[in-house]
Amino acid sequence: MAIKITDQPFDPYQELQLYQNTQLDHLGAIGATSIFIGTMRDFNQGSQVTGMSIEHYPGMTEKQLELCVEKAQGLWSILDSLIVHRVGTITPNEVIVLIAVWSSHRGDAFDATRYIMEALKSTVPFWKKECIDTDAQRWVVSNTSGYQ
Amino acid sequence: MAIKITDQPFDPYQELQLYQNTQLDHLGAIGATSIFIGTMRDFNQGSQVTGMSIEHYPGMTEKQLELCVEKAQGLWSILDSLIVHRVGTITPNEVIVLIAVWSSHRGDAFDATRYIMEALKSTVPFWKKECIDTDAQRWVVSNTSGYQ
Amino acid sequence: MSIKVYYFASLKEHVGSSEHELDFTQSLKVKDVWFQANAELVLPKNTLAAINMDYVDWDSLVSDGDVVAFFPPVTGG
Amino acid sequence: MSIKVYYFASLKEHVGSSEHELDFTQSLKVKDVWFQANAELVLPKNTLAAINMDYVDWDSLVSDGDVVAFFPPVTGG
Repeated sequence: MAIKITDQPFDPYQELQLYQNTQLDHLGAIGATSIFIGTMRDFNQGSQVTGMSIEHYPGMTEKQLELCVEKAQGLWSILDSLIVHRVGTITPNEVIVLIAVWSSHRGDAFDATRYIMEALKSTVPFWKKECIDTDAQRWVVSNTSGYQ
Repeated sequence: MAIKITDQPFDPYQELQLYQNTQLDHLGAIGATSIFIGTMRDFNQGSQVTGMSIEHYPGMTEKQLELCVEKAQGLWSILDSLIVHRVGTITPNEVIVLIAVWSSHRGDAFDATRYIMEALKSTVPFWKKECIDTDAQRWVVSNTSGYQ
Repeated sequence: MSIKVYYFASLKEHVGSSEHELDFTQSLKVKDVWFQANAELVLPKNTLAAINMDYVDWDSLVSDGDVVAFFPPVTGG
Repeated sequence: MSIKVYYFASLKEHVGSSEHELDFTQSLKVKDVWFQANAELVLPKNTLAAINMDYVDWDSLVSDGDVVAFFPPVTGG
């Protein structure tokens, strides 16, 4: 299990390769890997977005991410997991968040990945501020639910 | 959209990087990527499994995979997708299937990836034959549902 | 008129062959194809059938030049 | 007794500061922390509160040395 906050752009596939090659346990037991990658779009709520900065609460962010994973572990059978989240200045097409869950069975992997993503969105102290095309900045005021 | 059947081992992260770098459209519109990777375990239904061979029906396999993607496109808003599936001889820890769906919103990406995986498991003509620890071989007779 | 008949996976082993050529003169349903090609063989439960790579039910009619396939439930992914 | 008070994101801009030090002599609830530290400021709707990095409700009591944080709804991911 690993949790990483970074202010540097990252390639999610390279992160996954690295993690899988050096840290992943339970190799022969893994039948399913579910991965979610959240990327910065160039539009949001009707405006062209040219950049974004993400603020977080160091310490509490990690603590709440661990809590998300623990809760998922209580609900599904998870062999391993990886979360990477960007902070600082971000430009469109860059990755904001990577969540990976390894499990024996696909149902657990799918459910846990989605649960962690929703829990992250609603409980982990990150805040986005968008730079919109008028040169203005605006805080994103709320996250929407991913379960429709 | 791409569909690929291969008899060679592949690194799913390299496939994703390659596809994303050379083929992916709609870059600025993508907010969510959902990925599923199915890997061969070293056990199944109580037996140690030492290897596996996957047979398919060339032509019908591709046709039915395309149908899975088309149905998902009719149900959710999908920007792009990639499916890679192994055939031939496989050893534990090797990847059997990779499914990736790119979308603007995470709900669509999650739902479509899972749908395509379930549709693949129930409709696409692949058949697994396992080599178990007693040196015997056995056909896998049915797939289980991934929606519990 | 003639069709090709393919068998896959455990059904190929059951039949002992991966394909048959079948000639016919009158209207033929998919289920008749099985029994004409494999007169003495039990049709295993859950066997699936396709014509020209589309799933069909057992009462579908085959046409000259069709490719009919029989196979067990799929187990990919 | 004293506590640290942190503000994040839009709330930091609203307060005009990222942290306060607050001294107190008698039992104090989280909601009192806000009003003692920011007497003249409206408390924005939906503001969240944490003590020592755990979410708490507004009636939770603070203790000497605690770190209290106020911030708007989170928008990560």
